[in-house]
Amino acid sequence: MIVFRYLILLLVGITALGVVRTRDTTCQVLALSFYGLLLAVMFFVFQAPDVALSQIAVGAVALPLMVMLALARMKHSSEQQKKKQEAK
Amino acid sequence: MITPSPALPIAVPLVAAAFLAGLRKFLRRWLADLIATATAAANLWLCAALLRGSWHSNIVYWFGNWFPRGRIVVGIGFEVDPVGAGLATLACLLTLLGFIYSWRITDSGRDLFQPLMLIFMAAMCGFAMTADLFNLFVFFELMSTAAFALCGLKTHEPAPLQGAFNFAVTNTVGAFLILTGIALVYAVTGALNMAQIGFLLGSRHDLLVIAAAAFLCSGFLIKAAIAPFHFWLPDAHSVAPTPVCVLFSGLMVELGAFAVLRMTSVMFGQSLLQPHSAFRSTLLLLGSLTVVWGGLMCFAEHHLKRVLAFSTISHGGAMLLGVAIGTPAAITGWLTYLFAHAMAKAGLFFTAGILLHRLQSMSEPQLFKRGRSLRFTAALWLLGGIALAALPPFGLSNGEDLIESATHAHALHLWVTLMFFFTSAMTGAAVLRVGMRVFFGLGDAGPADRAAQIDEAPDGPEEQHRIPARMFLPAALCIALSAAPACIPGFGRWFFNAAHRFLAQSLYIARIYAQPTHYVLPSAPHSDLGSTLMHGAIAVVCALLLASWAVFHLALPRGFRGATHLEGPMFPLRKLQSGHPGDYVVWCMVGFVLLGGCLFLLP
Amino acid sequence: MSQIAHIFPFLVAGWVFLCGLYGIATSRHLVHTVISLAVVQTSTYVLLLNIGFRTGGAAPVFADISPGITTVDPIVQALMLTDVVVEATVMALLLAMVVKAYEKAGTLSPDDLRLMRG
Amino acid sequence: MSGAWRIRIFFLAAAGFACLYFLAVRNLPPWGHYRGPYGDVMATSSVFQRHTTDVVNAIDYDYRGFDTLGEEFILFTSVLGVMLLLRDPEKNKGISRTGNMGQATRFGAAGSYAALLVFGLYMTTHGQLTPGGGFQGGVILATASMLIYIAEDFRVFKRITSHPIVEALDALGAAGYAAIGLSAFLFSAPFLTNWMPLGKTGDVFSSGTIAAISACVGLEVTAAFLMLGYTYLEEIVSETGEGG
Repeated sequence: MIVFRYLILLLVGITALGVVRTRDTTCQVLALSFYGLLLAVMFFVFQAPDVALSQIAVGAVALPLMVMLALARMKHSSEQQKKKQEAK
Repeated sequence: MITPSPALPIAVPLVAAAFLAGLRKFLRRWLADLIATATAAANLWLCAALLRGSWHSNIVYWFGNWFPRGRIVVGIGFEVDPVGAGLATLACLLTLLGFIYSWRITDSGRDLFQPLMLIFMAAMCGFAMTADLFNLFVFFELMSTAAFALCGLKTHEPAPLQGAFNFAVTNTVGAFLILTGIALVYAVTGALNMAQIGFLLGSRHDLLVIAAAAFLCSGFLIKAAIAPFHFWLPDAHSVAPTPVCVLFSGLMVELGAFAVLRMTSVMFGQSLLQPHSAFRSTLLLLGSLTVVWGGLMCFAEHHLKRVLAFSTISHGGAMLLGVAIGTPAAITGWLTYLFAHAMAKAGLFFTAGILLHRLQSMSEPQLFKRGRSLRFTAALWLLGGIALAALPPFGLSNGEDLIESATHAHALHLWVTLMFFFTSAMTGAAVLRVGMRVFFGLGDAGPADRAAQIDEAPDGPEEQHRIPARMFLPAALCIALSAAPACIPGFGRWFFNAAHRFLAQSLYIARIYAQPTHYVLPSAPHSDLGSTLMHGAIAVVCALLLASWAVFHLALPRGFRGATHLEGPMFPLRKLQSGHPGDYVVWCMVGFVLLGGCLFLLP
Repeated sequence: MSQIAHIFPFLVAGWVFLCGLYGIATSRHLVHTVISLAVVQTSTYVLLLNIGFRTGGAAPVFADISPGITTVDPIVQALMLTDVVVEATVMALLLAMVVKAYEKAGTLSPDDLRLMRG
Repeated sequence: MSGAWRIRIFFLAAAGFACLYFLAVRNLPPWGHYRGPYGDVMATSSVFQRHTTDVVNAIDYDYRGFDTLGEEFILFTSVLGVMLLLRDPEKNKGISRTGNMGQATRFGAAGSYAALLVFGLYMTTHGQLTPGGGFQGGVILATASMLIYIAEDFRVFKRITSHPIVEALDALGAAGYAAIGLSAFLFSAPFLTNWMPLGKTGDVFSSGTIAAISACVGLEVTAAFLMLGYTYLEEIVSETGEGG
């Protein structure tokens, strides 16, 4: 169990670096989602079920979803602008 | 008069804010304004009553009826002391004036302006009164979040968003620094109540305590805009609506220094402050850096709100010097200075708002000569400038005098005097220079740099040809109140009592545990009017000279035209103000390492 | 070695903090900046969780265990729980700023957005 | 500052940060040896004092409920901020045409919607007993309605999420928490005192105001996340004419 905990901590450290080193935003959202899930697993393993639940809800689902929505909206608005320019 | 529950100044505005926000589609504008103004007024009354009630001993209040069990604090407590209650009162007063100023004007927020302001006010009140470390963090976050939202109130231009973004990123990093500090403190004490932590830490002075203090202090110093943590402030101020600027400059920034002092005096009173001088020297160092940096940049800017923002930074540094010295007399001076500065700065921001309202610009070159018909506005602006230059009877002079008199060592006394002189002269000069150009049309229009061209949508819907009295009223009242500490005789004694109680760690801890306290107020220090007058007069004369130098420098012989250099876009400090969030965060880290390193290495 | 083992989780928290700051400092995309800030925040979770951890402690839920058994610290968990809320919402606010800035200025690189310079 | 200089200064500062942090952490109690006492007092007393079995929720909604009030208003404020920045009343008109998703996707989404709805409600109401509570339940409830969007029924999604009632419910949840806190004044007790009958440990209606507060938080979080989701989708959903 102890070894498992150390391993998961190590994994968290590596994934955190991975998340910030990912430069492509869409990949980064996936990485963030994975990182959120990893943290949730860590919370379960460290005896924090309450926090783990909210971490799954927020860190692994809601936050990446929000980033995706924001990206979608930005893509959409840039397409709109292109259309407008073409129309002109 | 009964003392109200300290929970009310938090709960009432929050409920009102939720009400206004939830029903915003159904409420008329005047009704929303009325509710918001009435709430702010009621809160002002509540806080004033608390201030009165806390006069003889601190009010302790346990939320959820959770009293401490033995030495262990179970719930969240408020301990209302005169300083906390006084700051809360000031927050309510400034919010109320902001509502009066923006009565049916500031409309770009689609009716979200009032609820956000009310939440901001509630957060400041809670921040000033809480005795719980994590609760302090929660109110810090609430205050920040409301501030970020208020900063993005004007979404017509791209600049506001960028300013708000930089503000949000740096302050959020600050919040995480604070949280890390809280975690470290919690790890060694197993407590979150500041009094209990102070009791448990005792005189423990090891690397952990120092690092925790460094984390906590640098987080709050980001909010206090102390160099090199200050980069966010001008960006945020130059884009926020006028009443929001008033709250930012008048109080939010000062609350950062307040939190540093509250934490260090209650939690680290014996471990960090008493036997060691490293903390004091570090704050003196950072404060002096801030004074110089802010003063130079203040003089170099040509966007009215940025001028005022940098002057806030410089004055914030000067106030940190008072915090660093930390004797009761110095803290009395700090309080006087804080009050007078808040009032003077609020008055100046309101006046700048009037200019924006009337002339639709905040840029000095664009406003050149255009304010010549605005006599009353000119008078307010110039009086504000003189108040910043700390001429008696404006309260800043009393504050300066008290802080200076609290330094006994000769070298330190000279240094602090010099610093105060610098901040007064530079900020006064910048404000007077703007006044000379805008209201009197003297000299030339001044160089147009990039920051001066930040456009700002005016608070009102369209160009106004007359200025309503409700805009003048807050400005005039603020300028008048900034002279109150000197003119009303009771003020000095009040501030001294408040400062003395604020610093008494044992008193604070004893009240939390409901132990009897014996408290004898020592006699208040007297300030010497003659020397104050002389200092103020010299500062104002220097400010006038500097301002005239800047305005008339083209008429001077070639060798004396240095002002162009100082004012011009090539000024090296300006390059650091890059507008890049990455830069700002890196500077915050540098500040943290500087602070922590000094605490580690200095004796 | 055992000393390192005793502080390893705390070091991980510090490492995550620095990783996030590194992300902000090197960011070339504003959404990337926001995500890096979220990473900085997670370091506080890791730190808080490990500070309250107790080897062999049970989770502080007494639905199926009897009161009186050794548990890990519930306080840090409560603090983290509220902290998670802050993360989600502050990030939402920051993302909204990014979206709006993009719609107004048409760029997402912090290098191009320097209206505030000087 | 140019990029290269920023990174150089960053690494210098990071080295300093790492030193400070390492030296500090060496003095912490070793990992796995939390010393208390605050948490232990809570863990041992909350079942008896508050008839809750989930200590974390007892702390969040009772012992340290005032913090949670603040946090809830942080949520409230930032949702206001997001709406302030992104909602455009002009655009709130039409609804875009929907592409047809396969029938199976629709059916699956509707099924998961019902399941998530039940799960979210369960979590919101059982916070005092098992892990979970208003906050987690609220997020799940709000995510559930995102499934309506995935099922491509924009009309229903828009009708549900853009209504002023959602805003009013959001405010109601936030104000409700404060109102429960204020209601203690009726019994001349301090703010947020748990005055309701505590009930039997393990019962859904146990633990007094904790359950009520949890419900308020659930309401607010659901409404808040619905509004967040809609605000981002508004532009895409509310295309007039040619869009989609």
